[in-house]
This record gives sequence, structure tokens and C-alpha cells, in this order.
Amino acid sequence: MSLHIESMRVDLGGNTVLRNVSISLPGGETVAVVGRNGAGKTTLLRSIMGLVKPASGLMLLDGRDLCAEPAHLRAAAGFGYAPEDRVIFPALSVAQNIALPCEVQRVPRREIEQRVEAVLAAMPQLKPMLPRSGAALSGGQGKMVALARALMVGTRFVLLDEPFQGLAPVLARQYGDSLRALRQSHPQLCVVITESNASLLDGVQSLTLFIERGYVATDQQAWPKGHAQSGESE
Amino acid sequence: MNLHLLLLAAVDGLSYASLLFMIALGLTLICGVFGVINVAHGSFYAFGGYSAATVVAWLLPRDASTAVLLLALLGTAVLVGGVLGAALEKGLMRRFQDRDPVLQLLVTFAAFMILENLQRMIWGATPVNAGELASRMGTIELLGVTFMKYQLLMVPGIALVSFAGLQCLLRYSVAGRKLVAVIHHREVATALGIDAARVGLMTFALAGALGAVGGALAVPMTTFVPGVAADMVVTSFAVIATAGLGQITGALIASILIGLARALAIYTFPELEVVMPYLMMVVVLLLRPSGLFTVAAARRI
Amino acid sequence: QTERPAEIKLGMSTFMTGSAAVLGAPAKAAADMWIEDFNAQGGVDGVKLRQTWIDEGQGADKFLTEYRRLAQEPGEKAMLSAISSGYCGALAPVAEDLKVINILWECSSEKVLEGKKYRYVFRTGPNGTLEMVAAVLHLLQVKPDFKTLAVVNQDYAWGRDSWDLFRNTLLALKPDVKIVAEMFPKFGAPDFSAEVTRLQALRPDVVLSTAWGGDLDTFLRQASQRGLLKSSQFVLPLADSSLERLGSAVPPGVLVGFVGDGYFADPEFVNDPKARDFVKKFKEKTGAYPNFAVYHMVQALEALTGAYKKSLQANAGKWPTTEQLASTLRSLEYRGLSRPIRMREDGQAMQGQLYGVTQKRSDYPFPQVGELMFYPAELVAPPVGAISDAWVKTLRPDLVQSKLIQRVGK
Amino acid sequence: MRHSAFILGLGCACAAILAMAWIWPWTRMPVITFLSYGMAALGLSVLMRAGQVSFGHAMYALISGYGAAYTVRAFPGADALAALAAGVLSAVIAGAVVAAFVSRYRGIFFGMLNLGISMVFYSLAGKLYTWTGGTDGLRFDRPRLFGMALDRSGFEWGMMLLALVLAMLCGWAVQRYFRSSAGQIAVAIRSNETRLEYIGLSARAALMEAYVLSSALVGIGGALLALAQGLMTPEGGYWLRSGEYVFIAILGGADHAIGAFLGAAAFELILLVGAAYFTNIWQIVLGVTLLIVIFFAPSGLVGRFRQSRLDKGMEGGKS
Amino acid sequence: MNSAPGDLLLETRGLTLRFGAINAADNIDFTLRQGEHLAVIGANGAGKTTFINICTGYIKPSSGTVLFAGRDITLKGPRQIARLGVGRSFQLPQLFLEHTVQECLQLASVARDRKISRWIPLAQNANGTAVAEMLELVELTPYRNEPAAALPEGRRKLLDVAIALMLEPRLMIMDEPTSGVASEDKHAVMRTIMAALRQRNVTSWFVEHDVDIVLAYATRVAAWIDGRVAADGAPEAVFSDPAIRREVLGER
Ligand SMILES: Nc1ncnc2c1ncn2[C@@H]1O[C@H](COP(=O)(O)OP(=O)(O)OP(=O)(O)O)[C@@H](O)[C@H]1O
Ligand SMILES: Nc1ncnc2c1ncn2[C@@H]1O[C@H](COP(=O)(O)OP(=O)(O)OP(=O)(O)O)[C@@H](O)[C@H]1O
Ligand SMILES: CC(C)C[C@H](N)C(=O)O
Ligand SMILES: [Mg+2]
Ligand SMILES: [Mg+2]
Repeated sequence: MSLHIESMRVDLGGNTVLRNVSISLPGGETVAVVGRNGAGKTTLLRSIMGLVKPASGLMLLDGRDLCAEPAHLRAAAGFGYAPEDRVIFPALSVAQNIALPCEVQRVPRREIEQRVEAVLAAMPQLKPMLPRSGAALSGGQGKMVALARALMVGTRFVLLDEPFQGLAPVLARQYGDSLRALRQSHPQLCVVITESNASLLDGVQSLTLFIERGYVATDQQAWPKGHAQSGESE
Repeated sequence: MNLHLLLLAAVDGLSYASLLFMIALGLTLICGVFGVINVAHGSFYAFGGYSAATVVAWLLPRDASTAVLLLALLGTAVLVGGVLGAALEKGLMRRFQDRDPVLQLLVTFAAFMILENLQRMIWGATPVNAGELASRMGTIELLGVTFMKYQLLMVPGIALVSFAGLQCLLRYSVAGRKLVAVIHHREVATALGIDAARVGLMTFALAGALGAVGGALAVPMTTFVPGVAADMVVTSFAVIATAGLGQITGALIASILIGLARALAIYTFPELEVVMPYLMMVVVLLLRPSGLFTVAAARRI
Repeated sequence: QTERPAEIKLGMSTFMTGSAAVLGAPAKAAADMWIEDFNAQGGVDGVKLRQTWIDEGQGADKFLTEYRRLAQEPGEKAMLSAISSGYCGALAPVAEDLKVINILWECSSEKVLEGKKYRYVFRTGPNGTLEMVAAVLHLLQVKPDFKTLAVVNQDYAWGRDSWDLFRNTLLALKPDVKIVAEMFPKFGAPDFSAEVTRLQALRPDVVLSTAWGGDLDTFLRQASQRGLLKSSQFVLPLADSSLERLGSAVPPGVLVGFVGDGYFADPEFVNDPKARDFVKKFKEKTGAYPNFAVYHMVQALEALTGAYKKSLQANAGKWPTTEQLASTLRSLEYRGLSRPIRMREDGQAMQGQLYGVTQKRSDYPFPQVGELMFYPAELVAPPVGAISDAWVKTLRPDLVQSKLIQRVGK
Repeated sequence: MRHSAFILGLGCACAAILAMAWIWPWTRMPVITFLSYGMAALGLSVLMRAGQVSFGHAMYALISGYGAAYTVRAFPGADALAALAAGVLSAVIAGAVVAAFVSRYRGIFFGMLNLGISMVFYSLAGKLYTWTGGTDGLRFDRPRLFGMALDRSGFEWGMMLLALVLAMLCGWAVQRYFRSSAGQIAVAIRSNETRLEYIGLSARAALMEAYVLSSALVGIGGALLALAQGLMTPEGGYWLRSGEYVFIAILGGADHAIGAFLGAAAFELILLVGAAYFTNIWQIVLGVTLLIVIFFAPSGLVGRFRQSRLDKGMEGGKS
Repeated sequence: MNSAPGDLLLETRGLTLRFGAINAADNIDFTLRQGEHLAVIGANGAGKTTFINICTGYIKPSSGTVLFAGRDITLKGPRQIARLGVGRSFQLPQLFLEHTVQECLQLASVARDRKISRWIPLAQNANGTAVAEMLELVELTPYRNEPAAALPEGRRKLLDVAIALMLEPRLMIMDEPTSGVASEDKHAVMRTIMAALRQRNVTSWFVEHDVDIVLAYATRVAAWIDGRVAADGAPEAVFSDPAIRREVLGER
């Protein structure tokens, strides 16, 4: 029960952003995707979420190819996603923001409440923010709400795009703790975290993927020779 | 201008306001969801009116009862408007959804031209109306003046019911929150499991039905000719801008303001009658730059 | 230009779209029908007519552009334009400039011709002065005692000019009338409920409207639904064309005019072969009885082709120049489907006016006009060169008793 | 070299226009129409570069047209050039006043406000019968042109040449403006006003400037058309006309000043062809054309043009 | 207008702003002197960005005053404050997305020099050398012809800073300049920016969550808690404050 990506290529605006990506994301792991700015981390997550269509390649989950499925079915398949730029709905309260993906899946009210409880247990700082408007959050607060929202539906995969960006150390630490706690409480869950600041990860990950210029590998040596230092144009 | 005339003006104004509101409702909905002013909304109105009038005209010689006529009137409009709205979304808007809003607006403009032409091909250039239906519902005496029951009770009634219904839908239902999410950020809404395309389709169908019902409600009172669409849609632009884009309560209040202002103008400065909606809009926007009601905007910096 | 052309191009305009089309479209149908017949009978000495239509519903700018284009096409041509007084004022100088014969076949604002001295512009039907003076006379005959009057006219040249004429005539003939409301809803207005409310609140003795086409239909329907037609005396000089569509909405007793004297049920013409055949054929073709615009269209075509024929004759079979045609037209006598008409040297036709009162009759599903009165042109037309606005003010109350006014029928 | 090819193309187009007007006299009016629509669309392009679309700009054609019409009526001996100047001046004054108000608004509100204000002008022009001639419009006699009293044909020639010269001058000047720093600041309004303010520039001032320029351009178009017609009607200020201007601007593309004129030529052509061959479906033809353009060439004819040239440039290894 | 190091540059008196129940700024008295490089730290939602927004005129405080170089700027807008010599970069970069990287800087250049022409092309109007230098400084030269919209997040941050720097401000305010910049590049970026600031004698104030960076580049640190300045002083002193260690750094 894991997600296999096979020789996936993604083009954006005429440029190839991800090249020949073949990775698998096994359940129960916390996978860190590290790479510099512009390496393609965000694009990788967006492709997994179906928000960009790969030019070629396969994405297999339980034997079915996700590439062929519309993006909005990912949530039903247990994918939670926290985008890099947060995107909290300003017209809804924080509580409504968090509950929304479950409501969309027609999760029963009681179950939603339970899930909120579970999330709050991992992120107690969120509690006082629940009744506030989604429009009024600071940068870091938005990050946390986005994480919480992803956890609400992410029963199998939680994809977090630079979750530590802009978090104060105190929160980053709590955030790391929450993620670790999550691994305890949901042993089957696969958490994917992209991060340009590997130092912030502080060992939450159990597996690290390196990404550079659209190539993904489990260790930096695996890249095609010399390309990491190569010049500007491909 | 005495109190008597003032009251009469208020009655006229309110019934006009109800109609205006019905038309503005669908427009403001689409504007809220897609951030696009749907110029083709005028065509929903026109098609609704024309087709409802056709069906009523067909039923009339067949001795249909008033209730049947009314149901047919509204039913036809809902059907025609819903289908038209859905077709517009599926056939056109979807293909342009990632484009600049200005281009999307122009797409609706193009759709408007095409529909305007189709309408002329289907119903010709001669005036159409369903006055018989209004006559059948009888009259009512108010302040010494005879009014049509249809105009005084029916239209405002349906407008209020639509208002309440839509308000519930948006405020208290998941569908409403889905809509809000798609409005704000399509991609993230999709990632949260919302079928943005479906939401779009349903919204357009609903807006189309509302616009068409507006037309159907109008056709027993007013005359439909080519060009109604353009005139009506531009007035409802004024309503939704006065209201605050996507604001349903705002649209209600703005319609009433505009309806009253227009009726008053007819009694005092008839020259100003036609400009009233726009003057109202300019005045309101001067005082409140984003309309009577505004949505919370996301923090950007 | 004495070469015989292959065909005569007619640039014709009418409302083909918009609420005015209810009047304009039948006129077009009539013209197409008439021209087909005329061509089948050999045309003008073998030269056929070929018409091109311009839609007046598209706005003055576009109308004028197309008008210019047609008027500048090479070849033998004449223009029959327009139905709306709103356009006539603008196109007359253009026609004059381009030296092309233009027949104002319907528009009736007297201002288009008065004081202008055009050489190429003619009106083959009545103008507003004839229509309005007759309307006032008729009103004063049918309902001599009334105190208050309100007007609901369309807001464009015709609505404004006709009101000026009516008011000035009325005040000259009956100075004690009080005008309680002047309303000018826009041309093509889809809704008159506010006007109806206001009229109900005011309760004037007489309500005048020179509106026509779809606008008049809507106004009358709404007024009728709310009982206004019964509480005030309505005077509708152009309502002939709306009766058939409105059916029972128009009660008996409403004053109706015919913009000229063409009425399909005119007892003096029901057995006139030319009129009878045309009415029958037109009804078969379009499903409706001819309205005044149809009569005017036929008059215009008769006048134009008549002028061609007369000029040809005078020219000994040689094709006439535009100048010759124009001078023939200036003194032409012709007949449409009603009484004969004479063209004056100022390009204005002298056509008498028919007015009556609506009646319910069982032989038609819509109101008929009875108690018909005919007001000959000599009675209601200002002399050549006079300006109507000033002339009507000189009218005296005893005009109502004029011997020239004829009762039509029994 | 590219530049000279462009000039050559422009020259050929002018020659073609002149030849056409010579052979078919009736084409002179359509040429004047297309040039004045082009001018108006150019005005819209100026705004579009700042990310704003006005659905009411036809009001400046209206104001300018009435300005010109009043001038001719009030001073019977007046020259068309003076009337043109008076018309454009009134459009610019109105534009400046309106700009002070609408420059606070962006996006849909900007478009709607312009629409609203234009509808006020339009409705008043149609309502104030005694002053504006109501919906029938204001008629006036043919003015003198370049100090000469001309007959219709001469006048049409004169107006056409005037329109052609003005179009080229305006096109050139506007193109310079597009490239200039002020023009680029206007583009920045569309992408990030916050940043603009934070580098010490006023988005509002930049927008007002663009707005006044656009009202002047639309005004030139409006006055030219009114003078050539000898008639000014409220129709020229209806919102659908404003919509047509936007249509043309999109059709042509806002990347280069020439776009507006290409767009206008295409528009006029579609209309003429539509009126001649698709009498009953010309609106459908227009609508479908618009859709095709938006779908395949969202940045308009010039956008398309330049895109393909850019692609070629890339292959050739540009700097 | 020239001021010596140590002169008062920015001063706030009793700045207060509440959003409903939240104290975003709670009676803040604060000074910044010429030549200082201040790092602002604090938990998320403590009011750091709000404070910047008030000082740069983006929002108005409900009470209190802001003085810049002795002048009351409380009621001035961002534009006027920018012209007085305050540059700002943002937590979420604010770029001219439709312009290329180079054009963004050219726009800033003409804005600084007030050389706004309606006739001369932008590239000619801008100070080409200054733009080129700036591109070099933030290492965006290879990207100069890319549209700003196509830059990845980290480089956007740099461009955002570069635009503000082009104005040659007296005070440079940066809201989390390195968040989102890859850790390998963080120090290098900060080093170049700070070197440029020092060289040009620009006073700076940046919000930063990374303690290493604060320690490396700040001459003074202020810690925000719940809309107040909870600690203010030399970096070592602030970081040894137990309350700060607990509330901001999250040590137990
Ligand atoms: N819409 C687009 N059009 C063209 N190129 C794009 C587009 N979006 C992203 N890119 C390019 O794709 C590459 C990868 O971008 P991506 O956002 O995935 O990087 P990232 O690793 O998430 O970077 P960061 O750490 O800065 O967030 C970048 O070089 C970027 O320039
Ligand atoms: N427009 C607003 N309406 C309501 N509350 C707001 C608004 N703007 C900010 N707030 C609240 O004010 C507080 C301060 O926000 P601010 O953005 O200044 O925090 P910050 O210190 O910059 O945090 P971060 O490090 O996460 O960026 C937060 O609690 C935030 O939710
Ligand atoms: C009689 C109508 C059809 C036309 C009207 N007389 C006019 O001049 O506009
Ligand atoms: Mg990223
Ligand atoms: Mg912040």
C-alpha cells in the first residue's frame, strides 16, 4: 500500500520542470523532499494532487493509475494537502476551514468532531483560533490552519509544502512534535514534507528525497553526473 | 408631491424592485463564484421570458387553469434557464476558466451576441408577452388605484422566496461552503476534494434558472422584443455593483433602493427615470467603494 | 443618364426588429408583395424593381451608414425611407446631397420638409399636422366637454412634435383645457405600469397617445388590465394598427385614427376592387389585415412608379433623368388603396384623415371602428410654405363646425 | 530592418485604403468608421495595459461627438478641425473629472462604474430632447474643412485623410507611451499595486493619466465619426458600443498600437461581410469570431504576430 | 538631512491597534537609531508584520504616532513614506509579475530617480548600471529576462528585497527575507544583503525566525509577544532572557 510514481515528466509553461521521476511513497513513512528553490518540490506535490497533469508517466495507487483520475477525487482517496501559500478561505471561520474537506466527503458530523479533536490534540495552539475569520490570520497562523485542514482528510497521505516556512522556532518545534506524534497515532500514514531548509526538519523524516532541477533521487549521488553543477541552460 | 403619490410610487417601485432583484440574483451569483460579469445573463432573462410566454400562449386556448399556467410559466423558465446556463458553462466557460477575467467576460459577451441572434431566429422580432396571465389573476384596489395582483403579490412573493432559499443554501449548506471555496481558490478547493467543475456547472445552471425565472415573471407585465436582454442586464449590472459583488442581501437592498428611486423619479423628474439606477450606483460607490456589502478579502501582505 | 436601366434599385427601410417591427414588418411584407405583382405585370415599361431592405431597428448610426451605402450604389435607384421620424430628419439632407429621390413613405414629422425646399425628398402620405389637427377636431366633435387631458407619447421626434401640434391646436380651439400630465416614456419601452399608476391617480378626462406599434400595444394592454381605458376617454390617432392584436383589451368608445384614410373596413372601399383584392391577398399572405403603414407603403410605391410612367410618357418613351422624375413627382396625382391623393409642390402629399370610435362587432374578433369621419386635407393642412407650429395657433374654434367634414358610410 | 518592413507594410495598407476609396466611393464612410473605432479601441488598449477594462468608454465618443456637433451648430462657419478640437477637449475634460473618481476602483468595479457613468450620459442624451435632440440625435450641416466649403464627396475625402493621418500620429505616439517608463508603470498597476506604492509611485496617478489619454483617443474617434456623419445620436454611447470597443481592442491585442487598428479593420470587415452574406446571423458570426480569437489568440492579432516572430527569434538564437 | 550614526531614525509612541479581541499592537514605544541592524523575533501572530504595516503606512494605528527622522508619518501612506527613504520587502513577495526581473528593477530605478517619461523607453530611462549591479548582488543576473511570475519562491524573495534596495533607502525593513530561501543559500543571501546595506549606510530592520541568522547579522534584537515588545537589546541579552527562550524559542 504505497504510491508508486514511474518515469513521470511534468511541463509547465513550456519548460520541463520534473524529469523522469520514479519514486515510491510508502505508508508509514515521513518523507522529506529537500531541494533548493525552484528545484520542483511544489510541482511534485501538485502533480501528486493532480493539480498539474504530467506529460508522461504513471502514478499507481493500489494498482490504479491516478493520472487518469480527476483531481478532486484525491481527497476521497485519503490525500490531504497543505499548499505552500496557505490559502485559507477568508469568508469562512477557521473552524469551518478545517471542517470543509470532511464535509465535502460527507463525513458524518460526529466523526468530523472527533477528527477535529484529534487534530487539536496534536496542535493545541489552534484552539483559540477556531472561531476567528480565515481572513485575519498572520503568515504562520495560516500555515498551521493549512496543516490542520490537510490532516482532516489525509487519512493515507498528507502532503505538506514547506510547512515550516515562516514559523517561529517555538512553533516549528511544536509543529515537529505534532508530526512525530502523528506518526505514532497513525502508523499507516505517509507524510510528505517539502522543505528548502533541511535544517528545519530536525529529524522528523524517516526517508529523504533530494530534488534538483527536476530530478528526484534518494541520495544526491544518484543524479546524472555533473548536472548539479551544470550551467544555466539545459 | 403629496403623501398619496409617494405611497403609490413606493408600490410601483417595490414591484419593479422585485423583478430587478430576480434578475440581479443570478448575475451576482456568477459574479461571486467566477469573478466574471456574465453579460449573457440578459439572454437567460430573455429566453426565460420568451419561452414561458410561448408555453403560456400554447396553453391558453386549451383552457388551462390559472394555477397550471403559473406552474408552466415558472417551470418552463427553470428548465430553459437551467439548461442554457449549464450549456454555457460546459460548452464555453469551462474552456476559458484559466483565462484572464476580462477575456472570460468577453466570452460571455460573445455568447450574448450569439444568443441574441438565436433568440431572434426562434421568436422573431415581434413583441411577445403573456399579459393574459396577469389579467386572469385579477386586480386589487390600493389607495384608490387599481393594481394587478400579479404585479403586487406574485412577483414580490417569488422574489422573497428566492432570496430566502438562496440565502439558506449559501449560509447553511455544504454546497454553499463549497461555492465559497471555489470562489476563493479553485485549485486548493479542488485539492480539498471539491469538484470545482461541477460546482461551476451547478452555479451556472442555478443562475440561468434564476435569470430565466426573472424573465418569465416579467413577461406577463412587460413586452419582450429583441434588445430586452441588453437593457435589462445593464440595469442589473448597476444593481450588483451597488450591492457589492456576490452579495445577495446587498442585491435585495440595492434593488429596492433603485426601484424606489426610479418610481419617485417618474413622478418628480421623469427625465431622470432611466438614469436613476446608475446615479444610485455612483452615489453608493462614492460612499462605499466596494458596494453596500463586501466580502472579507484575504490578507495579501 | 437617359439610358434605359436593367432594373430600378429601391433602397427601402422599415423597422424589422424591435417593438416597432409590429408595424414595420407588415409594411415590408406589403411592399414585397406589391413589387412582386408589379414586376409580374411588366414593371415600369419592362424595367423591374429590385428592393433592398435596411432595418431601422439597428440605431441611427448604422442605419445612416447603410442608407449611404445603398444611395451611393451605381445604377438607377430610388430610396423609400423611412418609417421613423427619428431618422427622416437626418436622411433627408443626405438624400438631397447625394441627389437621389427619397420618398418618406411613413414618417410624419412635419418638420422634415417644412422650410427646407428639398428637390429630391417627398412625402407620399400625410404629415403630423394633418393627423393632429384632424385628431383634435374629432375629439372635439365626439367629446366636446372635457376639462383635463394627459398625454403619453413616445420620446422621439414624432412623439414630441405630434404633441406640440396637438396641444397648440387644442388650445387654439378650446383654450380652457388643463393639461395635467405630459409623459414621454422612451421609444420601445417595455413597461408602462408606472405611467398607468400615475394616470389612475390623476384621472384626467382625456388621455392622448400618439404612440404606435409594440409600445402602444403594451401601454393599452396595461391600461386596459387596470381599467384605465374605461375611466378616461382615450384618443389614439395611430391605434388602427394595434386593434387586431389587442382584441378585446380595447373596449368600445375609444377614439382611433388611421394616419390617412386607409381602413380595410371602410364602407366606401370594401367593394372597391383594387382595395378589396389587396386586402384579401394580404390577409392570406400574412394572416392579418393591412394597417396604415401598409396603405402608406402602397401609396409610396404607386407614387414612385406612377411618376416613372408619367415621366416616360412625357419624355416620349425615353428614360427620364432624376430631375425629370422629381419634377413629375412634385405635381403627381395618384391613388393607393383609398381616396386619391395629390402631391404639392413642397413635396408634401395632401391626404385626408379618417377617424372613428371603437365598437364591438360580432363579425370580427377584435374591435371595429365605427362612426367614421373624414377630414379632407384642404381642411387640416397648412398652406404651402407655412410653418405648422405657427399655423395651428391661428385656427379658430368654429373649424369644428366645418362643412368639409364628412361622415363616412350611412 | 524590421522597422522598415513595418513602415512599408503600413504604407501599402494606406495606399490600398486610398485606392479602395477611389474605386468605391461608398467605402469612404466605412473607412472613416473603422479608423475612428480603431482610435477608440486604442484608447481601450491603453487602459487594458493597466489591467482595467471599461465598459463605458463609448461615453467619450458621445461627449466628444456632441461637443463637435454643438460647435458646428453654434458657429455655422466653424471648421471641422475646430469642432474636432472642441469635441476632444470636452472628452478630455470629462475624462479628467471621471478619472479622478474612477481611478480608486479596479477590476470589475472599474468596469461597472464606467458603465454606470456612461449609461447616465447615454440616458440623459436620449432624454433631454430639447437639448440633445433625444434619441433621434443632433443633426448639423456640413462644416468647412481645412478652411474650405466642400461638397459631400470632397468632404468625405477630407475626413478620411484626416482620420488616416490622425490614426497614424496617435498610433505612433501611443506606441511610444507603451514603451516608456510611464507606460510600463501602468502595466505594473495590473500586476502589483502594493509594490508600486511601496516604491513611491502612485498607481492612481498612473491610472488617471492612462484614463485621460484613453478618453482623448476615444474622443477623437467619436468626433471624427460624428463630423463625417453630420449626425450625433446617443446610440454612440450605449454600453454595447463600449463593448464593441473592448471587443476590437481584444481582437487586435494591446501589445502594440497597431493592434487596435487591425482589430477595427477586422471588425468592420466582419460586419460588412456579415451584413452582406449572413444578414440573419451576423451577430452569430461576430460572436463566434470573438470566441475563436479569444481561444486561439488571447492576446489578439498583434499578440499572435509577435508571438510567432518571437518563436522565430528564439530559434535564431536571440541575445 | 544627513544624519550621523546613532541619531534617532524611527520612533513610535504609544502605537495601539486591535483587531477585535486581538491586540496586534499594544501601546508600543520603540526607537530605531541610524546604523542599527535590528532583528525582530516573535511567535507567529505576535504582531511583527502589523507593526511594519503601521510604520510603513499600510494600516493606520488606532492611536499613537510614528516618527521617521523626526517627522510625523503616522497618517502618511506607503508611497509618501517610501519617498522619505523607507524601503520594504514583504513576507509574501510583492513583485511586478508581468515584467521581467530586470524590468522590475528598472521600474524601481525610475521610481527612485523620479525620471518618469511618457516618451522615452523604460530601459533608457532607468539607471542601467545600478540595475546590473543589483542583479549581480542578489545573483539574479541569469534570470534577468525571465518574467518575475516564473521565478521560484525563494528567488522571488530576493527580487522583492532587491526592488526595495534599488530605492537606496535610509531604512530598509524586511519581513522574513529568508523564509522560503533554501537553507544552503540563506546565509549567502543574508550576507550579500547585509553587506550591501552596510556599504550603503542603510539602517535595517528585519523579521527573522532563524536564530543563527539573527545572531550573525543583527546588532540588536527585539522580541514581540502579543503585540508588545517583550525584550529589546543586544542579541545575547535577549536570547538569554528566560521568558524569550520559553515564548519565542520554545525551550522547555
Ligand atoms: N507556471 C509556470 N510556468 C513556467 N514555469 C514554472 C511555472 N511554475 C513553476 N515554474 C518553474 O518550475 C520550476 C519548479 O518550481 P517549483 O515551484 O516546483 O519549485 P520549488 O522547488 O517548490 O521552489 P521553492 O522552494 O522556491 O518553492 C521553477 O524553476 C519555476 O520557475
Ligand atoms: N486584518 C486583520 N483582521 C483581524 N486580525 C488580524 C488582521 N491582521 C492581523 N490580524 C491578527 O493580528 C495578529 C498579528 O498579526 P501579524 O501578521 O502582525 O503577526 P506576525 O507577528 O507577523 O506573525 P507571523 O510571524 O506569523 O507572520 C495575528 O493574531 C493576526 O491574526
Ligand atoms: C406613423 C408611425 C409609424 C411613424 C410616425 N409617424 C413617425 O413619424 O415616426
Ligand atoms: Mg515551492
Ligand atoms: Mg508576519
